[in-house]
Amino acid sequence: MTRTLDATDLARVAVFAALIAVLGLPGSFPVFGGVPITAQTLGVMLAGAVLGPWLGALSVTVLLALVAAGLPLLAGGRGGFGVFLGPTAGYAVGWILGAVVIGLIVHAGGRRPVVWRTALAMIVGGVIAIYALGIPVQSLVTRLPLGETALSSLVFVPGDLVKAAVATLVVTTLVRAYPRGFRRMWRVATPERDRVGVAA
Amino acid sequence: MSIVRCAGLRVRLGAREVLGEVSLDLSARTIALVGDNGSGKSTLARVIAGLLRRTGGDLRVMGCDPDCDPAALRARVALVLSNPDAQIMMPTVAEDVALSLRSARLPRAERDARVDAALARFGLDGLGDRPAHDLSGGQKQLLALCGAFVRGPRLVIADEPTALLDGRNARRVADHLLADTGHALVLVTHDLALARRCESAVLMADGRVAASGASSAVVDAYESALTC
Amino acid sequence: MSIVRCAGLRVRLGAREVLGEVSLDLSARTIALVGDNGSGKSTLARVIAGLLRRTGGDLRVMGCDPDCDPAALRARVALVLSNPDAQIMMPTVAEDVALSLRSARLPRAERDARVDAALARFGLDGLGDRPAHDLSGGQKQLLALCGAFVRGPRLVIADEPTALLDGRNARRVADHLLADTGHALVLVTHDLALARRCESAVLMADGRVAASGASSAVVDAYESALTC
Amino acid sequence: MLSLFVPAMGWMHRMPAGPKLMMLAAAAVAVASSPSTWVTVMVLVLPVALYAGAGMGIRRGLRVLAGAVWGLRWVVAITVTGQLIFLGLEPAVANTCRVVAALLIAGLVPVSTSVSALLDALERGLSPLSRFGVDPGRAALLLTLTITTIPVLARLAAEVRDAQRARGLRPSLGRGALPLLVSALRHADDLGEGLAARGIR
Ligand SMILES: Nc1ncnc2c1ncn2[C@@H]1O[C@H](COP(=O)(O)OP(=O)(O)OP(=O)(O)O)[C@@H](O)[C@H]1O
Ligand SMILES: Nc1ncnc2c1ncn2[C@@H]1O[C@H](COP(=O)(O)OP(=O)(O)OP(=O)(O)O)[C@@H](O)[C@H]1O
Ligand SMILES: O=C(O)CCCC[C@@H]1SC[C@@H]2NC(=O)N[C@@H]21
Ligand SMILES: [Mg+2]
Ligand SMILES: [Mg+2]
Repeated sequence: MTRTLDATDLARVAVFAALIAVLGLPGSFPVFGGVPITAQTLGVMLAGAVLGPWLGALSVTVLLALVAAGLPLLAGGRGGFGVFLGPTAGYAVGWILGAVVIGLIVHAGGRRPVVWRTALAMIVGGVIAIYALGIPVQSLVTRLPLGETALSSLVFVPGDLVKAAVATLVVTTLVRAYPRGFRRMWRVATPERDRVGVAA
Repeated sequence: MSIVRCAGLRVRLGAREVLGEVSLDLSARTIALVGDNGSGKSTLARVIAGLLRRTGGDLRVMGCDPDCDPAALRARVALVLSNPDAQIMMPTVAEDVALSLRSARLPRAERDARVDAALARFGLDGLGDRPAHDLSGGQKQLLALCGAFVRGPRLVIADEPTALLDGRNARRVADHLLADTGHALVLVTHDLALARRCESAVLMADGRVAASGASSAVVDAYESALTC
Repeated sequence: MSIVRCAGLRVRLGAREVLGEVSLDLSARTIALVGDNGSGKSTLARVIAGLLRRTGGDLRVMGCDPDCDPAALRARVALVLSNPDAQIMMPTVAEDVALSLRSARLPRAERDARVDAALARFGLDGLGDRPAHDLSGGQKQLLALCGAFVRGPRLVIADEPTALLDGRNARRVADHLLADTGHALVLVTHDLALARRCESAVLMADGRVAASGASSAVVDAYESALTC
Repeated sequence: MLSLFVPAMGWMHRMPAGPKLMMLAAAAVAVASSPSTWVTVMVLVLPVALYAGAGMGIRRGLRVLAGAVWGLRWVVAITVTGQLIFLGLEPAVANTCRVVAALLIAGLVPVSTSVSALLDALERGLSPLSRFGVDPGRAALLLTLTITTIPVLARLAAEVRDAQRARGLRPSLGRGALPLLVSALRHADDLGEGLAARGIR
C-alpha cells in the first residue's frame, strides 16, 4: 500500500487475500468450511507464515477491507461492515494480529522455518492471539460475561488445532518442496557453510 | 467394446448450458477431442472422468454409469491435466506417486516396488527423493503421468497434457499416452498433429458434436475450417 | 539498429546459474527464442524486459541499459505471457486496458479514446463493459495484447503467447504480434511453425546460446536435433 | 456474482455512499447499545421498516430481509446457545434481537451500494493518509486486484480437487493445501510480472 511495496509483493498480498476468501467459499473443501468453524483461519496462518508478518497482515487487512466494503467473502457468504459490529468481529480483527505473530515467530532471527517453531507460531499466533481479541469482543457484543464466553468458544478449539497442524505440515513441506515461494534468504545455522543460503 | 457411449448428454454449469445433446459411441482405443476455445472439450472430459455430474441424457464409460457407480469408475479411470502444479500433492517424487496407491492398501514392499517400476517406465528413476516442485516443467508432467498410470487405469483422460511442454517433452508425454499398454485414451488437444496420431476424433463446436469419425478426416475438416 | 545486444550476460537465480555467458547481437525486427523446457528462454526474456536483474555481463535493449535506466526501458517495452488470467488485473475489459495507461496520467477523455481505439484494433469493440473473466480464453489473450499495445511499445516481448489457444485464436494473436506496426518482437515459443515466421531465431540450450541466425536455419537445426 | 448488491432506484440506493454509511452505522450502533430487557425485542421493527421502506418495493425489500436473516443463522445460533445456557431466557432473547437487528441494519449498506461506489468511497477516505506514505490509488489497485483474483483461485482450487478425485482420493484440505498454495504462489509470480510489464512497480 505504501510506495515501498513492489509489484510482486502487491500481487502476493492480493493472491493471499483471495486465497483466504476462497477457503470460505461453499463447496471449496469438505470437512472444514462451515460457519463459524471456518477453513479461513488456515488461510490466515499460511499468509503469516509464507508472506511474513507485515505482508501477511496486509493481506488479511485487504480481505477485511473488502468484507467491510460489502463483498460476501466471510464463510457462509457474509459481508458488509455489519460483520464488525457482530459477535465474531474480534476474531476477524484478531486475524490481523494472528498473521503478525505467526510471521514473527516462523521467521524469527531470519532462520529457515522448522517444525517446532512453526507449530508454536500456529498455536500462539493462529489460536491464542486470535482468541485474545475475539473472546473479549464477543463478550462485549453479546453481554455474556467473559468467563462464560471463553468457555463457549471452546467449541472452536478442536478445529483450530487441526488447522494449526495442517498449516505446520504445509509450511514445513513448502520449505522443502518450493523454498522460493517464501521469497527470502535464510541464515544458515552451521557457521562453516556460507552465511546466506537458499531461496530468492 | 465401447469406451464411451452417450445419448442426449447435457451439462449445465451455473446458468449456462455448456454441453447440449451430445450423442456419441466411441470404441476406438485412442480418441482425440478437438475444437475451439470454449467449445466444451474440458467439460466433456470431466463428465467422462466422473468429476462432473450430467444434467440429463445417458452416459456409459467402459460400460458403467458414472453417476450410479462413481467408485467403480474412479478405480478404472485416470485424469491428467495441463497444469502440473495442481497435480502434485506430496513433497517428494516417490511420495507423490505412492499417494495414488493409497486406496489400494498394498503391503509396503509391494507398493515401493510398483512406485519404482512406474518411475523407471517414465524415465524418472533416481529422482524419487527429489522435491517434486524442483523438477522441470516436462519432468513434472511425466510425474503426473506416473501418478496416473501407477494405478493401472483402463481409461486415461488427458486435458491438453502437452500445452506447456517443449517438442521433446511433448513427444515423450504423447508417446507414453498413446502407447498400447492395455488402456484406452481420451485426449483433449489443440495440437492437430497430435490429434492425428489418435485413431478417431471428435470435433466439438459450441457444446455440441460437430463431427466424429476417423481422426484424419475429422482433423482435416477442422483444419480447413480454421484456415478459411 | 540493434534491438538486443548482450555480451557475457549471466543470471543467477537462488543458488543456480540459470543463464551463463550469453552473447548476442540481434537487429532483426522479429526474433524467435526457442529451446527445451528449462533452457532459460523465459529468464532471458525477463532480463530483456527489465523484470529481472542480471548478475553479470553487459546488456543493451533498444540502446539502453535496463539496470541504469529502468524507467526509460519500461516505457518502451511490453510483455505478453501465456496465462491470460495472470494478465487481467481489473474487473471489466475497458478498465483493464486503461490500467496500462495509469502511469501516463492522461486526461480522462484522451485515455478513453485510446482505450477504445485499442479495443477496436484487436476486435474487442463493444465488449468494454463486460467482466474480463467472462471472456473466452482466446478473447482474454487478445485483451492481454490490447493492454500491452495500448502504451505504444517499441519492443514487445511475448512468452508462449499462444500455448493455450486453439488454432484460430493462435493465428489471430500471432498475426497481431508479427504485424509491422512500428514495434520489434521477441517471441518465446515451442511452436516451431510460428518461430519460422520470425526473421531470425535464437536457440537456447542449458542457459547458453546454442545457435542464432536466420530463423529457418536455426529452427531446422533444432527440429532435426529433436527427432533423433 | 461476487456481491450482495440488489439493483434498485429507491432513495436508499441514490444516497451517496459516505453519508449513507454514517447514517446506517449510527442506527446500528444505537440499536446495539440498547438495554437487555424484553422491550428490546422492539428493535427488530427498525430493520423491517428500513428494508421495506428503502425504495426497493415492499415485498422485494422483505424478501431481501429474509435472505439476510437466513445468512445470519449461525451467528444467531452461537449467540443464543451461549446466552441460554449461562444467562437465562430474557437476556438471551433480548441480546440476540439486539445483535441481529444491528447486523441487519448494517447489512443495508452493501445491499444498496455497488462495490465500485464503496471502493471509491474507501479511496477518498484513505486520501488524508497520503501524508504518511499511504498511496490511496495503490490501495484501491490492491483491493481491485484481489477481487479479480478470487475467481482465478477458485478455479485453481477446483483443479486441485479434480486432480485429487482423479487419483482416487477424497478431496481434502489437508492434502489439497500444498498444491493449492504452490499454484497460488506461481500465479502470484505471473501476476507480479504482468503488473510490472504494464508499468506498475
Ligand atoms: N463453472 C462454470 N460455470 C459457467 N460456465 C462455465 C464453467 N466452466 C466452463 N464454463 C463455460 O463453458 C464453456 C466450455 O468450457 P470448456 O472449458 O469445456 O471449453 P474448452 O473446449 O475446454 O475450451 P479451451 O480450449 O479454452 O480449454 C466455456 O464457454 C466456459 O466459459
Ligand atoms: N526463481 C528461480 N529460482 C531458481 N531457479 C529458477 C527460478 N526460475 C527459474 N529457475 C530455473 O531456471 C531454469 C530456466 O528456467 P526458464 O523458465 O527460463 O526456462 P524456459 O526455457 O522458459 O523453460 P520452459 O520452456 O519450460 O518455459 C529452469 O531450470 C528453472 O527451474
Ligand atoms: O467469519 C467471521 O465472522 C469471523 C471469523 C470468526 C471465526 C473464528 S476465528 C477463531 C475461531 N476458529 C474458527 O474456526 N472460527 C472462530
Ligand atoms: Mg479446456
Ligand atoms: Mg518459459
